[in-house]
Amino acid sequence: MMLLETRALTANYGQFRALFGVDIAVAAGECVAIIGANGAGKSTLMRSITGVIRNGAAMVLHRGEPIGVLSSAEVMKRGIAMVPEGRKLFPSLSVEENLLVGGQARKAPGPWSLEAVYDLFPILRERRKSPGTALSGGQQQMVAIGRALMSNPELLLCDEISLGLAPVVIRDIYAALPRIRAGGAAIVLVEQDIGKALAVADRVYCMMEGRVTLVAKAAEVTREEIHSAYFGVAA
Amino acid sequence: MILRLQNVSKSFGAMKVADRVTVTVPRGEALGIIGPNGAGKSTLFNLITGNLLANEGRIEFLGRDVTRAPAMERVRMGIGRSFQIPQPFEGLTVFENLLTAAAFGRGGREAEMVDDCARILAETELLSKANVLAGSLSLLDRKRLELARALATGPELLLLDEIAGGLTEGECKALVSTIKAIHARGTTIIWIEHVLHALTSVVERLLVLDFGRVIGIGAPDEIMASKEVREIYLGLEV
Amino acid sequence: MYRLTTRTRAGTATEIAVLVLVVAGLALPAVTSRGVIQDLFFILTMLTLAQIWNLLAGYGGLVSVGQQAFVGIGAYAMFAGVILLGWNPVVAILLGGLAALALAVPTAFFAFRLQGAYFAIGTWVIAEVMRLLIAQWKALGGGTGTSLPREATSNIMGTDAIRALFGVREAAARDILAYWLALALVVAVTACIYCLLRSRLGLALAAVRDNVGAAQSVGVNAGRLKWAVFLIAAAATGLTGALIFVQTARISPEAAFAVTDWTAYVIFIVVIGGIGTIEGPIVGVLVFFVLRSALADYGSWYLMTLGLAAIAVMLFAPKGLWGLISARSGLHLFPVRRRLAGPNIKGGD
Amino acid sequence: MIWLDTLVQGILLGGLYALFAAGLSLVFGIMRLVNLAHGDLIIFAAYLVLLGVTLLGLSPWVAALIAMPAMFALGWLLQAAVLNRVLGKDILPQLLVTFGLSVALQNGLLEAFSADSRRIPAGALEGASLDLGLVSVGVMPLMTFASAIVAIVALNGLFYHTALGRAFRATSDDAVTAGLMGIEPKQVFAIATGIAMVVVTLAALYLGMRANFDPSIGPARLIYAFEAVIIGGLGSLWGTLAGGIIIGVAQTAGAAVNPEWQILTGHIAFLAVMLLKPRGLFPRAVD
Amino acid sequence: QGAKIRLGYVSPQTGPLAGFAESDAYNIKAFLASEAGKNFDVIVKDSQSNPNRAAEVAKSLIVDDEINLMLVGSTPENTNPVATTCEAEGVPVISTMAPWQPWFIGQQGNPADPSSWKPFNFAYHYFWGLEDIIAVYTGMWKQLSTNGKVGGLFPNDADGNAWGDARNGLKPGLGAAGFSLADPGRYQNLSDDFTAQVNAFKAADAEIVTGVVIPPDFTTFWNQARQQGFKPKAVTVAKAILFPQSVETLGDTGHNLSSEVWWSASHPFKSSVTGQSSADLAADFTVKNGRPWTQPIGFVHSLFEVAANVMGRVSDPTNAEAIAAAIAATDMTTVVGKVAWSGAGLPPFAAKNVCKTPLVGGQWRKKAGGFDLVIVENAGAPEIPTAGKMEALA
Ligand SMILES: Nc1ncnc2c1ncn2[C@@H]1O[C@H](COP(=O)(O)OP(=O)(O)OP(=O)(O)O)[C@@H](O)[C@H]1O
Ligand SMILES: Nc1ncnc2c1ncn2[C@@H]1O[C@H](COP(=O)(O)OP(=O)(O)OP(=O)(O)O)[C@@H](O)[C@H]1O
Ligand SMILES: [Mg+2]
Ligand SMILES: [Mg+2]
Repeated sequence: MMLLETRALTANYGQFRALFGVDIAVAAGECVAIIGANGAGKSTLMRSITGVIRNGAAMVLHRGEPIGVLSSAEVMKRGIAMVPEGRKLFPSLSVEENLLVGGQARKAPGPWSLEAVYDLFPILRERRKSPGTALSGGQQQMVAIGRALMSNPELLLCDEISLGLAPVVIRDIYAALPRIRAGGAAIVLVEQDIGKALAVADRVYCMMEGRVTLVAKAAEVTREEIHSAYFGVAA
Repeated sequence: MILRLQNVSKSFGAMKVADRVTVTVPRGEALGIIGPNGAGKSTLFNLITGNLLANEGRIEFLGRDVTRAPAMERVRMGIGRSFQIPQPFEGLTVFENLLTAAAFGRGGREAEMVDDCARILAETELLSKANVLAGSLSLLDRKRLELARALATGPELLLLDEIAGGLTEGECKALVSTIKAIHARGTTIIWIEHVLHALTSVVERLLVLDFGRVIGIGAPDEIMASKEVREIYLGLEV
Repeated sequence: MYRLTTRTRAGTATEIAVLVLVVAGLALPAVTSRGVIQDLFFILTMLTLAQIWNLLAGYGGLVSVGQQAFVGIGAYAMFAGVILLGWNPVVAILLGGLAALALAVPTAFFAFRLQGAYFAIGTWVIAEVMRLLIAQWKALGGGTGTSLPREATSNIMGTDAIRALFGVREAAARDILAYWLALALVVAVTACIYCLLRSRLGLALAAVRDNVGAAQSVGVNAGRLKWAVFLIAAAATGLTGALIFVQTARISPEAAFAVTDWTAYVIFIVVIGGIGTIEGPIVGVLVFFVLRSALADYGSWYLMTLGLAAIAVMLFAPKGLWGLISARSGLHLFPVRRRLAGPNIKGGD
Repeated sequence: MIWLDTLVQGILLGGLYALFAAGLSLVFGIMRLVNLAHGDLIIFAAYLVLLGVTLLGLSPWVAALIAMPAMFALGWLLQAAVLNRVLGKDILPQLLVTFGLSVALQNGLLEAFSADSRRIPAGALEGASLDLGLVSVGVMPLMTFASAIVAIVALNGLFYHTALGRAFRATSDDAVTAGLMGIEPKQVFAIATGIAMVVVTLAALYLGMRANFDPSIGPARLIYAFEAVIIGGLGSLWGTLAGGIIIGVAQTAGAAVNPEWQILTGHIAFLAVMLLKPRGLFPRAVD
Repeated sequence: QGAKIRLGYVSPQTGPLAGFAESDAYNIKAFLASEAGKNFDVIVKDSQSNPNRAAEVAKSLIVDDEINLMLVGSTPENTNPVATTCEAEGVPVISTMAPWQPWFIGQQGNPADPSSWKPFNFAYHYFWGLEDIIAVYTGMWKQLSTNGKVGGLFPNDADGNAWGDARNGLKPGLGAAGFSLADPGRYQNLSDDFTAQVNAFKAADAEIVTGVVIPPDFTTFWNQARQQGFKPKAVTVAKAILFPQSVETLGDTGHNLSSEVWWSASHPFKSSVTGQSSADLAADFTVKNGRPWTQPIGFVHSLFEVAANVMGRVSDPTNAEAIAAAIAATDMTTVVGKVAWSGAGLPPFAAKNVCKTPLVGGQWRKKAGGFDLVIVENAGAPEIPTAGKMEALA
């Protein structure tokens, strides 16, 4: 049984439809990349899974159980944590409080704790008292990841964690991913940086205009395939 | 010279998103802008249109200093723009969206604008949807509407932000020929686009932006040949 | 080859119906009792206030809780015109509009610095300040309030003609005059708003309401638009306030600056009826009037029901009653949509 | 001498306003809810305390202690059943619903308790005073002020040093992202309103002991409470206290010049602060 | 005879003034059940203590219910809008329970300009005036030994402006009687702080406090005065301590507060309609309603007495002018005393429309389970017996 599945998932913003029947599947412990151009619907897919946008019950399945109508909080308590696009730290909370808030609703056993997160991103330990928004973009991204880890999720959804960051910082953040996988969590990585994504993912989905246009093993996919799935035109 | 930026800088907090950008655009040119996500391309547009005000530097349009001028004034002077994330007036119809842009962007009476709006709608293939609420359009039509509305303001300088992203090959071709036609009429165009082949088939120069800095400007072939640009831009090993 | 139309069959029918209603309304005093005329005066003036507030909040996005400032200042200016300057009350009504306009300028200057809830509370405080200041104006009775002198009320312009025309007593003639003025005002205000919505400014208002940033990027001056709407609304509210108090003939700061009467009930009418439509306030005022007449003799139960009705409508029909009706039927009595008519266009004609 | 007295009495009055405003500040700060029924809820709580005193023969303090959980439950229910459905960027639904609630409450109380002026008896405390040499201050106003501080310290403690407080602040910053952290914003809001109602009960106790109340006087105090909250800055409880004191001192100072100016100067102080700092004295980072 | 005579009655049945209306139902029922009342219909409308609403319902009574005579009482907030409406409509109105100055002057276009004041054709009022208040209050204070310095609490409302008026209010009269008035200025009702007044009274060395204060404000003032160490010898105020319930909210500190008394259970007058004495009326009310008697009971009752008397003297109840003339010609004794618009004791401008009823002074005395209103001053109306002497506050 898959850890997470979407079946013919559709999503609307008002009258505007952003997803047209998306099917993806993630197995336990797996790392899946989702790529696609701006506006392809990647973030919408993440929001639909986590209940920010509600759907038909059976459109999202967690271990075979329908969770499409659950609230974000209920989805999260089932062990699906998200690092939202744009990091979305709580500005009135300090770094440490941002981390704590991530772990306060779901208390599951697992490798992640405040200390473990600080070990993963040592810079955060130094800045623990500063307000979350006073950090650099990369540090903020670390807090956002750490915050999601605090609940010891089975599945971690990461939406564009390299967006707007310097290459060195991106490298640091990507370096943390194997350690997170080693902790047992499956990862869904939404990325526009195709190279980075393919380097860490087992499988890749490419989206365009609200549809999945390519599913492939990361190791086997060719540049041409990606290019045509990504832009809708041949390279 | 239609547009001149001199050492234009903009920061959000500690993050510099435009870093002493200097560029001059001659009248009638088509200039392409590329750069990775978050490089500051859209921000540059916002600075040119007045949606954001620069922290430093000077912006001249048609020889006038517009660094501090509000957005609506710049529209009337002839700077039209599209938004990367389409921002139609959802409660208005497609036609009304254009009419608003025409009436206020050029400052004319509605009745005089009707034929012009209809022509633009035909050109952007929205004519059949003229009376449909903009809020119910598909992504493709929203992007068309962005272009159409920008055109309706009667721009001398047209700023296009990723209007080809996510189009099919056929749609993309049609779009390119539309933009070529607009360019051929003498409108100066600055176009941000990730779909390179579409971009390069129109523009005469390419500008590459990374971390708010101009890291290259020149003929498309030269720019695309640069290894640095290819790496930064696609992130793919070439 | 292409044409712009706003005309619809429902719209034309409405225009004819309104014309007929207005003519009938003008002739009404000949056939009906004073009670009906007074009820209609109440309905018409509340409708005027509601249409104005709807322009302000529904189209202009300015949720003001301080409109009583303009009702009050208009009414007091009218009283000042009559008592201190010896003007005829009907003429002094115009003074009410002017005074409200004058007050609107500093109010807007202050309140436009504030957003959302702050704007609402800020306007409310300004109205309170006006109430307290007016309560210091001893020549108009201070906190006690004052009445229109009888010489003034007894020879209001035109009442003699009305007395002769309908063969009624002076007080009834005054009511008829006030009613006609209210009818004229509501028609004028609604027509102005309708025309405004069908003009360039209507497009600009809709654009700003949908997306300020994009509106500015096509050349709409959002700031000036807000000013225009606020000033127009203030002046019209001042006129209405002055007219209401010509009919009441008595004023006090509490009555003239009552937040409940001139703003809360008006919001109730607009929102119950359906905000952002011209039809909404009309529906709303009818509901309000029916509730009031049916329940007014039950004292506190009336107001309790009113309060609960407001909650219920907001929870179950957030777009108001007209919202429900037009969603079901697609009906628009006052169409403002511009349609492009011509070859290859759907829904043009 | 007189000026010192005016200042001291103004500060004490500010304590009362801050106490009125603390609950509002919580609700306004956390969920941007403009609660026009706040004043009437205070009056409602005052009647509840009065019932405890007259029917059960309790001391006012005990009666208030018993009323607090009842008010918490009421606030929780109100938020869960009604107010949660009108939260959002558009403030109109909130205005209308809370105005409806205010009217309904006022008239419900009128039916139940008539228009008579009532008072929570506080015995000798009412006139008791403390001679501080230069000025003589009432024990009751002092207690009111102290309670305002205690309430604010307690709320601040809750806010900044507990998991619940963290959840409040996170939800207030960004309800959607808080949901992703496993926090149900609607539940958090219901609890917040419940807590606000506990503070309201405290305010009601002092309101009822210091002066008469009847069902109609709620709205008159509401505007001061809003002013205090806005002057202080959204979500800052100490700011609310500062706001209350500014209004209180402005009022007593205005009255010392001429009683006609008392309430007016309070409002003018508010307008002046808004003109200089449109987001209040201590605005927080976001919005 | 055919149709009954229709009386309109506007009263504040809800809202802050509702105390005045608590005996409405009782009195109207008794009136309609009496011999004199059987020719009448009484149509009651609630003003919700709101002057706007009062004017509105008055209009509706006139227009929709086509009443023949309007009755109204209970403070200028209620009487003035109704009387103004009636005057403008040409409908006769009998009004009471507001001192005549705020009633008469308050309805003039420009209260500040006496030369512009005009009498009314249809509006008639009976109650007492500020000159009576001055006589009664100074009479009470003279029973104590004080320094003659008085502090005044006058809000910016109809009553407060009339009482505090430098020319027509309390000040000149108190001066003539040997008292000096310190008046810090008009305050707004429902103020939360009276420090300024307390300081002003202390500075003026006042030993007496007077004024016309609404109950919540009086409580606030009285508490703050004691907290801030201000201890006057006499507090004689109107409105705030009108009702026993208001005094009870003050607890022990209500003891020996004093006020004017316009009607009491010990007034030696009888109802012309039911024949009850004042004592009977008060007792009957208490029995039927389980509440203590209050001053408005007598006056609400008397309104219907006067109405019955007036309408008994007109042949055509639809002739407004005739009714107005009949009101002007009234000369009768009611449960609140003699009512006759003879102009006695009034300045010329008010002589036509105002009639004065007797006024005495009383002090609240704490007794087991409540307070008693004891009459301590009757110089202006010796027919009303006193039951004690004025006592200084502890
Ligand atoms: N709140 C919203 N309201 C209306 N439309 C939205 C909203 N959020 C996203 N959209 C639209 O939905 C489509 C899909 O957006 P989404 O954010 O999922 O794309 P994405 O693939 O994550 O893009 P990006 O790379 O820019 O993050 C886009 O056309 C976008 O404009
Ligand atoms: N109003 C704002 N406040 C704070 N940061 C902003 C704001 N607007 C943009 N940014 C940040 O500035 C940086 C540049 O953004 P910009 O939108 O200009 O990038 P871009 O080059 O257009 O990227 P893309 O290709 O994704 O559209 C990003 O990191 C973005 O998050
Ligand atoms: Mg995204
Ligand atoms: Mg961009």
